[in-house]
Amino acid sequence: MSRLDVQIGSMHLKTPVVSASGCFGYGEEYSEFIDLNRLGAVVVKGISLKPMHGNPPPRICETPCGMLNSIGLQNVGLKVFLKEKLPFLRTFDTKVIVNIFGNSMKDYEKLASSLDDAGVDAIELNVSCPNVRKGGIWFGTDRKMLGKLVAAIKESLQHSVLITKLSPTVSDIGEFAQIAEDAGSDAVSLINTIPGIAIDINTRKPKIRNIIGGLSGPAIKPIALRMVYETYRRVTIPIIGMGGIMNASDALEFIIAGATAVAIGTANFINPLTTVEIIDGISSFMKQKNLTALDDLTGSLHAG
Amino acid sequence: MSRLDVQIGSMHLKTPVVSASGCFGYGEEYSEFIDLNRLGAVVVKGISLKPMHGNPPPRICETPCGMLNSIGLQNVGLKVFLKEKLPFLRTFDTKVIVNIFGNSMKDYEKLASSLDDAGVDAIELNVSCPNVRKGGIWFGTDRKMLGKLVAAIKESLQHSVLITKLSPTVSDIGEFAQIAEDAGSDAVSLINTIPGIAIDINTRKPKIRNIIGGLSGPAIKPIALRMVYETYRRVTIPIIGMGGIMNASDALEFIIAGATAVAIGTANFINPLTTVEIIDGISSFMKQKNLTALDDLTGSLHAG
Amino acid sequence: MSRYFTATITANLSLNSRHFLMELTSPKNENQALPGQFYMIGAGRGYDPLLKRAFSLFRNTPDGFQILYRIQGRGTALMRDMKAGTSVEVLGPLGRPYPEPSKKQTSLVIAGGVGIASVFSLVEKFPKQAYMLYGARSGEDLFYVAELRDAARALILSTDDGSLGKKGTVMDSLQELVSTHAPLLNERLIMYACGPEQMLREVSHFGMVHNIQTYISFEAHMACGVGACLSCAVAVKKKKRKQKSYQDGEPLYKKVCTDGPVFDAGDVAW
Amino acid sequence: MSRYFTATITANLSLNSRHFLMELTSPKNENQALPGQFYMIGAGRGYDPLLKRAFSLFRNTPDGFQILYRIQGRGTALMRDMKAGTSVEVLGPLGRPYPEPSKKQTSLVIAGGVGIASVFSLVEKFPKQAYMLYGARSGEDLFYVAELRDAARALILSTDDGSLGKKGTVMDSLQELVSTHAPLLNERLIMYACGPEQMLREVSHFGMVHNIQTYISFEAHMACGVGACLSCAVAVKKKKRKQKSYQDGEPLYKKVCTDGPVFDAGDVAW
Ligand SMILES: Cc1cc2nc3c(=O)[nH]c(=O)nc-3n(C[C@H](O)[C@H](O)[C@H](O)COP(=O)(O)OP(=O)(O)OC[C@H]3O[C@@H](n4cnc5c(N)ncnc54)[C@H](O)[C@@H]3O)c2cc1C
Ligand SMILES: Cc1cc2nc3c(=O)[nH]c(=O)nc-3n(C[C@H](O)[C@H](O)[C@H](O)COP(=O)(O)OP(=O)(O)OC[C@H]3O[C@@H](n4cnc5c(N)ncnc54)[C@H](O)[C@@H]3O)c2cc1C
Ligand SMILES: Cc1cc2nc3c(=O)[nH]c(=O)nc-3n(C[C@H](O)[C@H](O)[C@H](O)COP(=O)(O)O)c2cc1C
Ligand SMILES: Cc1cc2nc3c(=O)[nH]c(=O)nc-3n(C[C@H](O)[C@H](O)[C@H](O)COP(=O)(O)O)c2cc1C
Ligand code: FES
Ligand code: FES
Repeated sequence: MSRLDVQIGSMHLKTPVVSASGCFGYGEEYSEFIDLNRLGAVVVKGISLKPMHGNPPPRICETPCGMLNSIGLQNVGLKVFLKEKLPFLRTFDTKVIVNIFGNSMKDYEKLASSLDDAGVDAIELNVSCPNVRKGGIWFGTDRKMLGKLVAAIKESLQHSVLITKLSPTVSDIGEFAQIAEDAGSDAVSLINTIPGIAIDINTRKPKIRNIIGGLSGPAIKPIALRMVYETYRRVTIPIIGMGGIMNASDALEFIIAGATAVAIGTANFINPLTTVEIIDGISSFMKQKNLTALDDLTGSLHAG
Repeated sequence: MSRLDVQIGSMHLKTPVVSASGCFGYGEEYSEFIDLNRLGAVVVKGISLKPMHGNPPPRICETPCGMLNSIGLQNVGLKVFLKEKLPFLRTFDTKVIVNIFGNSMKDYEKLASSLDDAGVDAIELNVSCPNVRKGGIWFGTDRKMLGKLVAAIKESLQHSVLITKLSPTVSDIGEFAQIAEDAGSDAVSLINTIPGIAIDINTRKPKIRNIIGGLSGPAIKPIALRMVYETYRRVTIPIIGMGGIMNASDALEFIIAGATAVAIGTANFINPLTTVEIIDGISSFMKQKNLTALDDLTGSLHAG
Repeated sequence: MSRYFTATITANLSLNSRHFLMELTSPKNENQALPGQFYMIGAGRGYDPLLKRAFSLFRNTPDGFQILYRIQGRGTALMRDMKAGTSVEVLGPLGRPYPEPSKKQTSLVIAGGVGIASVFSLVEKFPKQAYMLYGARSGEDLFYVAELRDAARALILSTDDGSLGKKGTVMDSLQELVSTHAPLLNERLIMYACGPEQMLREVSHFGMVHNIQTYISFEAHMACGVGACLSCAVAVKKKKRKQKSYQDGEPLYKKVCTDGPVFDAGDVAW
Repeated sequence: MSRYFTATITANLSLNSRHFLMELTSPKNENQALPGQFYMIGAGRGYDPLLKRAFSLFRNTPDGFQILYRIQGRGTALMRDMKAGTSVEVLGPLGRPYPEPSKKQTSLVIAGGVGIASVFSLVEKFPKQAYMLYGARSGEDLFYVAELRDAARALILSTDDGSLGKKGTVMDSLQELVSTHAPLLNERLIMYACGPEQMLREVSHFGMVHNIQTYISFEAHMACGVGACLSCAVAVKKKKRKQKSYQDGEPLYKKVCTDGPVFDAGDVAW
């Protein structure tokens, strides 16, 4: 029998497959299609202190093997999340990871400690959203600020596991992962979307109203895999890998490159059953290869 | 009548379409398929002082809407290039741009001044190749070294135009473009391939022997476009844009984002007629829109 | 029973060079779509094109449903080339249908171009009830006219080039209808519209001026179709009490995929 | 006349569940491919899959050519589903053909599995000349046996499971052939082989031991097919005088697409 459970800090996931933030709503939206109990965790859309309306449309456009999005972090805000969204997720036997976003260190601290108090299993620091100019993106590419932020949040948490979501727009992602690790992050997740543009040549307008959007989907998979590989060689904390994972084979590539768990984003839009199909696919792969635990696979790339 | 000619420093290109280095051999390989005279310039495979054998195979693999390559800069070396390859290119009425690569400042200087003496129209500094560890990549992501290198080469050139090819693995490409401009580069070209990985889950080996390869093709287009857009807002020197351009529409996106000329790489492999088809396509577009010169398009993105 | 399923294409007919009718199977016991609802269909093999495409229910069939689609870009061009027997992945039915007219209401149904796809089944569902105004560029872009004539209480066609029906837009027809049939405005009217955005805007304005309950079907670029990604935003008017927690001045958005595609015209912030 | 053209598929036949024969048109006046040359075929619509796939000339036809292909991954799976009438982009003929045997030479042609695709037309070109050794996993993977029997001087089949021909590999057959037909080794032999890498290695070794001129057809992942990208490297032995300008110890590479796919076995650095 092969075991699919993995450990992210003090958090135990029954399977290594979680949803990617912003691609799975608040869990409800996909609960009709799949059994949420099978997921290692549900990672919800980024939450801010106050509700946010998001960016004007068009917010997405399709690109070769990918899509750009600039949702602008539209979300219901902390209060409504705790009152209306969290209770639903709590009815499932799966972990809840809340992606948070702030404009200042204080925002992040308030968000983190409220969610910690509310007993969410983990907090994912979104310091890498390309769609809001101030705040987020700045922490994600500034070495000092990132360290300070992670340390402060870690300090403020009683129970929740801390995951830092890294920005891919740096020349050495391993370095940023290490900063997060040194500052006390229990895990890192990567990659967030990569900033991109598409242009309508007839109107000469950007296809996304906000001009720049974040690229996700299969197109970015090779880049994401490389960053997971580079990060694995630099840190000892677990990695949640994501970026263009469409099927079990893709997920296994991430695990072999060094990911302890994988997150599924854009693929949900194409096939809402992707997460559970990946769990089943990993399970058959392990049986077929006579592997008993995922640890045997994680980071097992033969790089000779 | 619409004019398709553009100016890159003191170099006049009759059309804004050039080949991308490494994707067009030394010109000969595609001369059977297209009339090289129609290209603005032929950009040849990166040349080093000594011939190089390149990396062990497998050197490429296909990825979603893209490919990874790790050729390892296999090339005939400066001497053979000057003796055997350049004379052929000189028989065409098109500019010759030589992409150069070195392990040290000295290598670059020697290459540049020999080629300048040989009368090549422009030199493209490859400071961003992801496939050779030492040398190149280091200049491309180190602010001080890049400035020093560009200034030194510029100093050594008598006739040839200097183009600096920027690395996409930085968090702010505009900054690097500005460093190149300040140091005297006549133009910048971008983007080079983005480092990526693919893994065979059955053998757990990287699909490319060298582990990391450079991602090219349509998958990277949104990222490349964004970088051209960012660069255009930072420098006044012309930009040669590239990354996933497959057809005239893609090329026009780059021009609207701020590129003065465009380079065609991976697309040649899919359709060897791509370059001339793009020239024709740009020409019809301009007629259809009643545009008389490409200048009217360059950087004309309505970003309101 | 799942709203994600593999459908088999049973027919893919050319209506003219740019418009096609595709018939697909849906699983037994699956809910049939209601007028105004839509499906998302996977047009590609491989990951390019990546996203599913949205198409309104055109008409239910015993074994599935039909869509009427126009060739727009890459996805629809690939769909055109699919032969009967091909399998495609489908998500749906999705979204909110048109609210049904009450017994006492008279429907005005307005379709511009391929907007017919969305309202056709609504007209058929309430035979001889609706005044139908249907316009397109030219006569060859007006489809299923005979069926509509049977289904509607009155069918008024119009074309930009005058090649079929009145020369002019559906809005011209609408103005003419109410001026020649003035008593119509005294009936309890309910208006439904699908078509280009400019037309929807004018219909909404017309509804407001004449105080007619008006429902319009919106389009937006979509990724998930189920409310999870927040791609498909449409700006709506704020209700005072809801506005508080948000920052002033920012628009409020609803999701076309789950709050729509049918919206009360009065709610949309044009 | 161009080596890049749009071909129409005129037939796409299933030989068994994993092997197919595709017949394509080529432009009039286009050069016909020679045995050992190959074509690159665009299998996708859109950009996924992106690269063209390489297939050996199986056989020339009056209006074009045939390829024999095995379902390997995504590209070949898409090809399998293409119907007659479909257009595909083709580059070719590419690469260097097998050097032809001289009048005085006796050919030994060895094919493993789908390697038959590459040597079939060579055997047909010199009727009753070649000793042909052809092996596969099982009998159902041996194709065009009747044609080969007609074309070859002798045809020796083998299968791993013994279901057709001798049980064993083509190498077993080869050993047996030369031991039972010892005089053969006194003829002026020329050997051609295409098949799995392990087989090619063994054939090369055999050729060296018995001092037979041996040509093998190689595979490598390719992007351009015309020598421009340097993707398709195969390590070859260095010639002394050429070695100078390169750094010591580094292998020397040739391009499968233009220097090959057929190589003199003695040149390959295994
Ligand atoms: C709720 C709804 C119902 C629809 N019903 C119909 C219908 O019944 N018949 C019909 O012909 N069309 C309908 N459309 C429009 C249809 O979805 C687009 O024409 C189609 O997506 C175009 O795809 P493409 O690949 O051909 O075009 P491309 O331009 O190549 O598509 C690129 C991307 O943009 C999106 N896109 C392009 N145009 C539109 C559009 N108008 N609306 C939304 N997304 C778009 C595509 O889905 C894709 O993600 C509907 C749209 C929506 C939102
Ligand atoms: C000169 C030459 C001649 C060939 N002749 C034939 C033939 O006649 N019949 C036949 O069935 N096969 C032949 N092959 C192999 C054939 O090219 C591959 O089976 C095919 O490319 C697999 O594509 P795929 O999309 O199904 O597989 P995938 O595994 O999905 O392909 C992924 C990528 O790897 C490449 N690739 C995978 N396997 C091979 C391989 N063995 N060789 C080269 N590239 C590969 C593909 O081209 C593609 O770029 C030949 C290869 C070469 C180089
Ligand atoms: C529509 C959309 C919305 C997203 N919203 C968020 C978000 O709120 N917070 C966050 O950290 N990442 C967000 N992401 C990024 C994803 O979580 C993920 O990092 C990225 O999409 C790469 O994975 P994928 O290729 O599987 O989608 C969003 C992505 C998409 C496509
Ligand atoms: C096979 C291959 C070889 C390349 N070799 C070089 C090179 O020698 N020097 C260089 O500056 N860029 C090289 N490049 C990068 C291209 O010039 C170009 O920057 C990149 O491929 C993006 O463009 P594309 O998507 O159109 O291919 C190479 C790219 C490929 C695919
Ligand atoms: S399409 Fe995803 S929320 Fe509407
Ligand atoms: S495939 Fe490009 S050089 Fe051989």
